[in-house]
Amino acid sequence: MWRACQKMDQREAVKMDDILNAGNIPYVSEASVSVEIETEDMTLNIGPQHPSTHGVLRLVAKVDGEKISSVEPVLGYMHRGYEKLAEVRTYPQITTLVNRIDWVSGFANEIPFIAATEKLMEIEAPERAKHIRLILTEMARIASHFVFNGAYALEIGALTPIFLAMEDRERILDLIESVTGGRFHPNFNRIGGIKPAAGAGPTTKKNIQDLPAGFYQETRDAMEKVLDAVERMEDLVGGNEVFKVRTKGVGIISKELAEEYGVSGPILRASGVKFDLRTQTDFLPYDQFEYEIPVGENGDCYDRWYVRLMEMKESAKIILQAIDSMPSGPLQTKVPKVIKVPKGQSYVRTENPKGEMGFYVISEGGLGPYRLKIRTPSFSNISILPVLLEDQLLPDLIAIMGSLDFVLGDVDR
Amino acid sequence: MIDISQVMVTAGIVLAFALNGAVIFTILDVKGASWMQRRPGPLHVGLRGFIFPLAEIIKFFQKEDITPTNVDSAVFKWAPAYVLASVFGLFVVVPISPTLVGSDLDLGVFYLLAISSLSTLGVLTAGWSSANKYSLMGGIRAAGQLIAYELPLILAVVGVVIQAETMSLVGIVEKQIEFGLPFVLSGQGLAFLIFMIAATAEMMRVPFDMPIGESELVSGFLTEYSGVRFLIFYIAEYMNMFILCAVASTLFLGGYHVPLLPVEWVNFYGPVVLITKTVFLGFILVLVRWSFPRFREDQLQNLAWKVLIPLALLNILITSIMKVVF
Amino acid sequence: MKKFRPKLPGFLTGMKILLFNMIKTLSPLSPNPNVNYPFEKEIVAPRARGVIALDQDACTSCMLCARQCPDWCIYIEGHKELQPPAKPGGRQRSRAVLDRFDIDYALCMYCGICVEVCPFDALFWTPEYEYSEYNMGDMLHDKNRLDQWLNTVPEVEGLEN
Amino acid sequence: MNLSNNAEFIESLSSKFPNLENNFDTLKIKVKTSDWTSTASMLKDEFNLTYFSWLSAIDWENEVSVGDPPKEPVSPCFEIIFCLSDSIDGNVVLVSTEIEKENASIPSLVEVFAGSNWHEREAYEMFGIEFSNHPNLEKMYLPDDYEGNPMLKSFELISREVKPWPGEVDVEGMPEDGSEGGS
Repeated sequence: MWRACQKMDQREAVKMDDILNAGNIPYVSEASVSVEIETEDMTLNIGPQHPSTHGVLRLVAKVDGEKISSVEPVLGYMHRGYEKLAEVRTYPQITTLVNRIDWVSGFANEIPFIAATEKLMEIEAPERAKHIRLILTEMARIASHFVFNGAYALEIGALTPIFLAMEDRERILDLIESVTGGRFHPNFNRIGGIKPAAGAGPTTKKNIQDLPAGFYQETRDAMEKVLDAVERMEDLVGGNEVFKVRTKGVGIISKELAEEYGVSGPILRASGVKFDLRTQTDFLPYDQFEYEIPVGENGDCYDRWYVRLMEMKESAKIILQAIDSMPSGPLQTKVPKVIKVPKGQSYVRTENPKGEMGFYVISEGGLGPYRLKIRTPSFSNISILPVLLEDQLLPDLIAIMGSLDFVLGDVDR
Repeated sequence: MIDISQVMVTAGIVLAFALNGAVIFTILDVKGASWMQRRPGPLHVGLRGFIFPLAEIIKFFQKEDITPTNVDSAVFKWAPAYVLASVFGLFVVVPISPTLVGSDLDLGVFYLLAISSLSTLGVLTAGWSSANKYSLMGGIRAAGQLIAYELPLILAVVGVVIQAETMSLVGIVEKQIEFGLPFVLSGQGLAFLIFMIAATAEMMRVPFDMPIGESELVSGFLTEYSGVRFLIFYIAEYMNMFILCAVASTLFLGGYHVPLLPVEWVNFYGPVVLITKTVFLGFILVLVRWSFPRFREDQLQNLAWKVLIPLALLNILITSIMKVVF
Repeated sequence: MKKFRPKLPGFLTGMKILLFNMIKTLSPLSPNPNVNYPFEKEIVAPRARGVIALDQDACTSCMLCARQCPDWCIYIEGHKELQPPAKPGGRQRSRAVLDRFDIDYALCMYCGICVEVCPFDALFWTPEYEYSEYNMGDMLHDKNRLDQWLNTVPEVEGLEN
Repeated sequence: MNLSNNAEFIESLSSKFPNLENNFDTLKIKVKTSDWTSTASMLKDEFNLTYFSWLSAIDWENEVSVGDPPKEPVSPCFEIIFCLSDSIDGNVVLVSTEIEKENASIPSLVEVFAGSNWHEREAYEMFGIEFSNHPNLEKMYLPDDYEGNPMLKSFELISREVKPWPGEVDVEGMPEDGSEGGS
């Protein structure tokens, strides 16, 4: 170490000498030689393997000390080519494929595709099926927001909320599993209704099963616990001054920027736009329940976190109302065994926990769709990253990216 | 002529005291964290998980000690040693009981603060020599943070020294015994708060763990370390926590003495009292660690320069006025 | 009604919550949310899609499930056999007999299309989940192994009205 | 339907665009390629459809190497669609145009909607459509050295050729309502 420094000094000394006595340069005193130290940015690879990129997103960031001058996301590490696969499959097979796009909110992905296909075939799911679909969508929303709450606090540095959030989420996933058979990929929707996993015993497969016994009471207890968990999360995470200092006024997304880039869901509502697709959907009975839409004021990280927390409370209230007013009746309308969708095109979008999820089904009357365009919320949500992260600090980059709550399956399809 | 046997005995006491302190605090940190997070923590290691630091040490010994390729190997290999040396040095001065102390220097506090700033060197060189962008940033952040929080640490202690009129730690505890109340209740409460905040920053524990910010810098300057070197950093971190809590309890909470107990027996209950006070402070730090998120780098510096140092100066002013008046 | 509690500064409420959590975890009264897996087994919902069980004599190897499977992970081979005629002197009927019925669980995505599509009630779901292997080759369950799963198929449980 | 049937929005739209189709509750406008960006900016200003939802393309082909061919023969072309919506009462409009397939190119919408940047890069990469005056038109998902455009109908799925289809094996005549299933 010491010898290395000595060697460097000699080299420095030699350079200074030939500058000084290079003949034509007049003797210049040391002080007045103001050498502008030319620094160039360090390219930091916040690479596919990084603890807080929600999966395999790579950010090539030009970093000057802590300040980031420019960020360029590199996608494609999770590209599974869903739109190409959809062209090779029949309609029932696509419903199993579709809930793997945003694996955190499994059930909510199936709804837009099923609704689009049902519109094309001009059939309507029975009332009871719609109610059960609504309950499971809201449960998926609560589970997805629990993951966000836990993981976001983890990225800011608080290590406890992730455990408490996961514990509460476990209860919700057990409920979904008791109804559909699968925790993450329920694969519960059929075109024209819902079909629980064909259970045991030879005769049962013929008559379609219904919700398991005791489901109503279990859901009511679970929703009470969700409301307590939301209150506790608000105190533990939101109340903490350091969390407020780290997230208030950080990464502000203006209304115009959000709309121009197609940002949707809680992020759009956090920027002050009171727009929730649930008021637009007619294939799920949202209009029978009253709930308010939480809206943030200035669209910073804190508001995005707070909007999602309040949405969990609203979803719990909706589920409680839906449980009380559950109609009885069949679960599936008459649908031919081999589903052939007539020629036509239809675009349906619903309020996925991450934002607006839409399916544009172009069917030519075959067994599978001719083309299926999948509009996922996270793809547009993170398209504002390069604009948003101009000269922010590195810890803020992590905070802002965390607050966008995206999942790489959604981004790369 | 220093007789070697005396030195060896003191070194033995210090080593035993330090390592046990690190073990206690590792258990406190990990088991405490798991209970707070509704989970049982390490269970199958033996004695329901309470001897897991032993398992940890054995695990790290059998792990391969990787030195990455284009790393400045001389500095890389010796960085953990600096940090450990600076932490070991602190144990010499802390009095467990009036007689049981490494060596009662009358410049005790001065020596304490000088040695504790040596670890900054170790951390910076660890970050710089690991030839990895993340650890470079971790090392620079660590340097900025440790130096920034050195000042409030020293200024907080100056208040105590003024009130106790002596720098020797045993003298400070004697003063508190003679005064009846520990310093934290008699005028140095603000200094105690500043000392604890600065000590958390010295230990690089949440909410000041920017140098090892897992979610940003993977694990800061520790990224390239594995095997025994990581073990040395790991033990040094918990020993640092133990010794700073011990120093805080000697300076502010009355060291090895509790106001009600008779003074003659101090040699017997002294160590027990000091250990309980240290473990109590340690538990507070564990509670803080698991309920706080992490500061951002500039907020961290603002807190040090714009808040803690003025408060510490104000405290010194008040103590000196009180000193003159009484 | 939110009970009135003095508004502690934010971080103190956080610490209070953690303290209460610690007491709750240590006190034997509160339910333990964790399952100590190797020693205690988690009770799985009866409808959980753990593994597919095959009822061999119900299967007529009609190949519907193999064709509808999105992952192409069901392999079936069968041959025809002549059965004794139902009534004496009647025509001999031929019946398809199953030679090979493998499900490759390394490929299977547990979507349940095969169980739903099977017209002869030969495939059932069981919530069994402990069949992981060390090498992927063993994840190909042949028809006898699928038969063994049959006795873990749960009984039909009650339904909501 | 997406409640985008509030009547006066549809009137004003159909008055402006006579060939507005509204089947299956999806409003779709067919537009000539020349006034592609003008329609976008006009919709954005007059109908305040400020929310840019998505942009994509469809490859219309007759002989198809993947999936089933279209019912009636169709003239091979690229149909490019972008979808706008507004964030007050959620009206959704699809605007589409057709361009022929050889060296397909269309003006880019980045000036009108900055959000279309990534969508156009994806369409360029998947279909090979050139978007003129697009700021940085390079591949988004696929590795740089990947040739061919995967979403074209002529692009086969190799994984399906390599592995024989397990449904190929036939034991007995299938019950007549059984179907061919996924080919």
